[in-house]
Amino acid sequence: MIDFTAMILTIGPELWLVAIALAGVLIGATFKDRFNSVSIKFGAIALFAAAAISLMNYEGGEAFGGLVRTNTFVNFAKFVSYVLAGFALIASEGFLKRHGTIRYEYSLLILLASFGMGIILSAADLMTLYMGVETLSLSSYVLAAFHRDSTKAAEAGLKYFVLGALASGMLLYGASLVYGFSGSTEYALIAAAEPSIGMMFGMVLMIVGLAFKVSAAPMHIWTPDVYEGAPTPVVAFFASAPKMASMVVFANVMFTVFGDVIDQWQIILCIIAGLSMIIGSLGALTQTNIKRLLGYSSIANMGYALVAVAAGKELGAGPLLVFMTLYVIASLGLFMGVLAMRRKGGMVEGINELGGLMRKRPVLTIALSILIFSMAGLPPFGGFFGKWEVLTAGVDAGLMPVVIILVLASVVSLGYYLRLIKIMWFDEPTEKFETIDGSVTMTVLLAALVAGILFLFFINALSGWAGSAALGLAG
Amino acid sequence: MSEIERLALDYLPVIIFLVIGAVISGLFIAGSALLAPSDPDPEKNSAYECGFPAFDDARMKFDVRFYLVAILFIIFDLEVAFLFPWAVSLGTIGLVGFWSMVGFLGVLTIGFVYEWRRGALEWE
Amino acid sequence: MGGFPILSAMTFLPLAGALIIMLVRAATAGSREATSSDKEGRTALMAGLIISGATFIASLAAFAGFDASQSGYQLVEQYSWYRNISYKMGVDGLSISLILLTTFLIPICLLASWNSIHNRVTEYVVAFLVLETFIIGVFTAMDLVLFYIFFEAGLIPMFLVIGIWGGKDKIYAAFKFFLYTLIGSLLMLVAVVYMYQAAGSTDFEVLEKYAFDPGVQTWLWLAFVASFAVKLPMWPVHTWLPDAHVQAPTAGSVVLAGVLLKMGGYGFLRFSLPMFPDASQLFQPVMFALAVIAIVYTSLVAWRQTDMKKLIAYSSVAHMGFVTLGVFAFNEAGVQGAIFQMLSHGLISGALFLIVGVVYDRMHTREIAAYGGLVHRMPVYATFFMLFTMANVGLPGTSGFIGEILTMVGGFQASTWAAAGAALGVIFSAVYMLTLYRRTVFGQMTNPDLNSIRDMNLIEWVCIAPLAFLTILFGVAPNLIFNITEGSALRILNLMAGG
Amino acid sequence: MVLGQIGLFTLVLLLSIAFLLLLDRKVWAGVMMRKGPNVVGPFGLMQSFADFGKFLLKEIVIPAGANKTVFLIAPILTCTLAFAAWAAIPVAPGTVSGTSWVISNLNVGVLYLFAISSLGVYGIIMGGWASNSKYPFLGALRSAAQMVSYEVSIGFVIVTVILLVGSMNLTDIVNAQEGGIWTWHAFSFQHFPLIVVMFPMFVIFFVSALAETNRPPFDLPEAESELVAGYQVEYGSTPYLLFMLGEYLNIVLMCALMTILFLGGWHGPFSLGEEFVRDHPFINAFSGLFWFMFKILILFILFALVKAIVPRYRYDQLMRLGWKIFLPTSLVAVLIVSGYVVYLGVQ
Amino acid sequence: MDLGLSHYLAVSAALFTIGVVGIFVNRKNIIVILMAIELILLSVNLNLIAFSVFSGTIAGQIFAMLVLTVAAAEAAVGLAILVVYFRNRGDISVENVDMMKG
Repeated sequence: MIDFTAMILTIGPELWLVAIALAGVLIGATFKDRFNSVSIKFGAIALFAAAAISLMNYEGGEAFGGLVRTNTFVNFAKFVSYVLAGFALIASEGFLKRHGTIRYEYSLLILLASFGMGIILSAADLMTLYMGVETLSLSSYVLAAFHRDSTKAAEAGLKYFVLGALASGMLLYGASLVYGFSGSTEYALIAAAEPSIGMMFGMVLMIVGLAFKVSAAPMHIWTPDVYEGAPTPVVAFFASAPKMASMVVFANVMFTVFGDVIDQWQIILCIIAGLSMIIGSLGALTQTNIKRLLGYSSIANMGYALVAVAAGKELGAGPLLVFMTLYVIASLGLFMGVLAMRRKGGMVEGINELGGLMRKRPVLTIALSILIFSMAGLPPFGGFFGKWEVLTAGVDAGLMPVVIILVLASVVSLGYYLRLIKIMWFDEPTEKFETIDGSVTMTVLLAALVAGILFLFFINALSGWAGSAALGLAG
Repeated sequence: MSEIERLALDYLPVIIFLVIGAVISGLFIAGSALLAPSDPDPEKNSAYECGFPAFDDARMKFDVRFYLVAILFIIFDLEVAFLFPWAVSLGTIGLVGFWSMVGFLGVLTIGFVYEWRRGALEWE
Repeated sequence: MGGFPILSAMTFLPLAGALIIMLVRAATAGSREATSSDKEGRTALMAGLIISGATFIASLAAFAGFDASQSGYQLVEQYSWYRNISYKMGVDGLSISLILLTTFLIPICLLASWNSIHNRVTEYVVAFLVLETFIIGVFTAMDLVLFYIFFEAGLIPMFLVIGIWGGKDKIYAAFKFFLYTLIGSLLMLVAVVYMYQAAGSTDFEVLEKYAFDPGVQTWLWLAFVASFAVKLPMWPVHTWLPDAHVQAPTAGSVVLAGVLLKMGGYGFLRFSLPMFPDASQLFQPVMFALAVIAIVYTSLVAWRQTDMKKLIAYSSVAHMGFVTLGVFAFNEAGVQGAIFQMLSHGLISGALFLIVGVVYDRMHTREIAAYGGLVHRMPVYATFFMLFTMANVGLPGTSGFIGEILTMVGGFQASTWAAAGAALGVIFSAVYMLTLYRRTVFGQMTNPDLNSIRDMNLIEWVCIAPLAFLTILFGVAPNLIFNITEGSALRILNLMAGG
Repeated sequence: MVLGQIGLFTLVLLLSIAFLLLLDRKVWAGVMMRKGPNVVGPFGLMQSFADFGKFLLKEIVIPAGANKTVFLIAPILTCTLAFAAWAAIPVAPGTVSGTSWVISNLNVGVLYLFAISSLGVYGIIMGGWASNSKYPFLGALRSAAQMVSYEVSIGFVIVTVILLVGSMNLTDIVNAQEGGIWTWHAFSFQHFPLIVVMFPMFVIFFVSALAETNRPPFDLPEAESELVAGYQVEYGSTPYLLFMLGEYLNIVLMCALMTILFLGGWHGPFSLGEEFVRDHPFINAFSGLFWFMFKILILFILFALVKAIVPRYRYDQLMRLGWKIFLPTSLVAVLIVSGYVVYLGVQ
Repeated sequence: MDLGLSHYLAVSAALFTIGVVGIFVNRKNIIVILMAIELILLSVNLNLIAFSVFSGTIAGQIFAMLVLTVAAAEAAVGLAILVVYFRNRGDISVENVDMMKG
């Protein structure tokens, strides 16, 4: 007989999320526009609750006859992703209200995307993985085009969709080959199967598909466009929670399914990582749109994270969690900063519009600066330790060439991070800034506090959690 | 003869039937083309528009509701595609299968209710 | 161990002060319209002075607890922090003397800004206090990662100081400063990671005893030197320094020349020699060559300068060449001389920048050609200027003499040619410094604007007099310093010899 | 052998259509108290053949600007698919017990029919689009929307039957209804309370079949007053004939499907008894064929009567009926029947 | 002729390639891209079912069903976005999708 309690606990957060999302659909269908504003809080509370639930069965378990299996590694990522998704949701209310696009569908889509994240994280079978990926992607496509009347948003959604569909097609084709040559879709059984050429071929295709989801080169081309075109709160969401989830899933697949053939994929991942770092950091240098710039920066950062993945399960799993946690928090905070760039007549996204922010909003500016420096990996802020962990893993695994690229890319990346700092601190303000939503400021401050300062002192705790979470992979 | 080939053989008559159908249809048209006079002129060939010359391109924009119906159809038709194998094997999969599908249809129903309330099913 | 964590207290006192200033400002933000921004700035500067003064006192207290007769690290504090990396602080003679220099200079810097900084004063004070914490942290850290964090973090406030309160091309200069130093230190980061992996710890004391494979040492040495050479700065990676100095506000230049450059020398002594002795030996000729080039070449360049600050900046590069020379002589005279030279240069060049600042505040130009005959209007100023010019040239009786002569003695023992080249540099330095002095202080007052120029006021007096006093004091009684630093200098040489 | 069977089957099918067409017109005329076609042959029996000859001799007019290939392929496709669907229809019991007379006894027969009928939309869309004329285009769109809307309900209805039988093979479905009129799925007396569900399902299927084949009262696509002849406006000669042929083939197919799914297929209203069937397989087979054709005929006449009697729906009413009434109803029916099946262990 | 697994795989690979090439080479209409995507999914389904039949495991067929469903959802979302795009831009030719560059 199946142990239903254990099963329900294992996929508890996802069950909860999907139940809440469906309830939201019904509530929305009943109350229509009266639900719009409430739905944001409704969704955020649900996400925080999901985060809490994911801690309830932190050790993990198995459900649906092996289709779903969780461990501490993925639960850690789940927790972080849900919390970030919650913050991304809360902070978007003001923006949506001003643009007159506050609809309850927005928070429901975020909930469903988060549900997709949970599913890919919990997946222990290619089918579950695929379904999760699609749940996440489909919600994301719609979110990207959520501003229906904006040409840019529509184009962003379209590009995201076309390339995303191509990527999931590749992922799927790879999965079908892996299934065919190993005879099973279950992670554990694939891992146990005899490796063959066909399987390796499938693996490469899967890597390509997953690389898209984390926006690593050469599947990165969508990132700048989508980041620029999609509504800012949506991008803040994209750049945080799903990044975390996708990257951890990438690692999970590589470690769990193809853990034994690491020498086959290590070099591939190194190349992807190197390319991402180079393209990301060079691409960002010439950008004038801040969202685009952050898009490139995220490509580069995914390159760093992939170094940890390439280092393998024993060396890379813990550092990956540390790096990603710090990165996504900072990333969320920075996009909130973009939300703060508001002048008369709506949003502005040119980098120069940040000019003189220091004069007008010193506290916010300091918080943003901390985040930028943290993301640049500059001590004494928390982000430094993320990079430190990745570097340690890379050096340990003997991936010196890619480590060197990492360092060089960091140098180049400072060029644009510093440009942001320069504009905020040194330049003269051009126009008055309007008031900024409390929730946005709060998120920025919180992110800066957590990623920048708090983890400076408690990095050992974070690293310890991540390390012990990574141990869950072995089982 | 392998399993798959026997399976394929089941469909051979279907193919033949298709071909025969196509041939007959083709013959009809060919017959007409051969037997009937062919004397086109611009007036005869112009598209029908209540006697007026055509105002603009016929392939104009059309109502988005047609698109909505098409999308709804895709979704529901697939649900049906899911239901077919489930219906056949319900005796084997028993209660678990039944309640799984109830859950599935429940989700589907919620979506349906949403569409209904949002007015996707209204035509006028 | 045990007892009051005086080092941590001293290190983080300025940071805490900075936070308090920020909080107070945030709290009074509402009533800001009422009080004039000038008044607010004075209050902030006053608070900054008090805090940095307190830090100076704290460093004196730490010094009081320091036993100069012991060679190892003292006042050690250690808490586990992150994996094998611990929060470990301690001082030896080398670092305590540099700390004293820092805590001594910072209040002077703030005081010197009293009349020259008018906008965003609160931020200015905060930046300096934060900077002070990071500088002290660099010298007190006994863990490589902790050191690295302080080392890099110092860039950020300095970057802001140059970028916000600097001169015309401040942004260019700030970027150049930041990127040059950062590229170097990122290479160091890789080396740090590697050492962490190899030795399993980043504790100085562990690393000093860990024998790295000679082949590996070469790479690690290069990575470290990449960072310190930029910081010091050595020829040919010195080009950021003139730009940074010219554009930085007076106080920024003082800190930059007085303290930040010393981090490079400190790094050589703390890491390159004890941890990579084989590689240091291997690269000795190269370092000598670079040092001599720095001394001779930059002296010549300094001669051709028309901007006072730039001239002093190039002279700094030349003087830091002596430090390199002394450090890589690998003997007691050389190392002691290098340490002494660092301290003395901290005082002298700091004072010189202040001297330039005095006239700059009045005339708003640093062109040498714009001055002349200052002695007529500013006799006191001329006297101080004379003193520091002499000290910079290395006249006996000033601290500059001791530092230069000792490093050259050390260098002579290691390589005659190098010492000979350095001696040439001493002559050149006399040439450019005296030229500067002659053209600005003596001669005719050609510029009519100078007619109304006033002599040094009280604040400038208070800033410069202590520096003058110390310059002469150490020049007359160098043992005051040697007694402190001898133990650590010998220890470093001992470690290098494989003890 | 197979070829011969197919040939014979096709021939019979075509001939039947010829007469059913006439029947359709006769019924319509009868309701209107007219005589209908009565000139060609006795009682007008040869009317359809005369029409065929007429079509054959008409010029194929291809409108200017039309996409010629697509324009001609559309009717061929419609007609071919309508033919092909018949390949899976079992018409009579086989001489060996448990078999049947069918061209291809597919184990997923229902699915096959479902797929083929879905494809039918393509012919209409292609025809409407290729004509490069507004009326056909709009007619095609309407027609497509209407067909797909009702296809969903048809799907759910079919699922209820599959649930009761546990097979998608049409022969199995027919054989599951052996034993007299009360075992037919439309009445389902063996599953006593289910008649409440199954008979409405039969009705829904019937109505949906009307909509699916664009028959009145759902002939909106060709609502004469609005859209002239819908997607066929620009068609004449044999291409038009093919559309027509396809349409009638589909109508008869729907009748056959209803017979198989709900009315016991070839089984008569009273069981012949097991012994009789075993001893006289041929008599059984031919009586089966008779019953099958008889039921189709009845249903066809029903189709024709509806055309004559019921007024045309408005388009919004049509969509409303499909999506808001039939779909939820059939969905609920699926749940009820499946619950019944699971809890009473019917399969 | 023996119909082996490799034949199916070859067809599937060809379909997949056509799909991918179709996305990149197509310069005219976005709808064509959507069709190319469907082609890719179809090739996957062919693969899955062929593997399923030849290896005697049922997973591939279930997977194919899931892919079918998702393909439909994907098409729905994709078309919806395309409609939104068309409403904003008034045409759907590929070369005009270039508002954002760099």
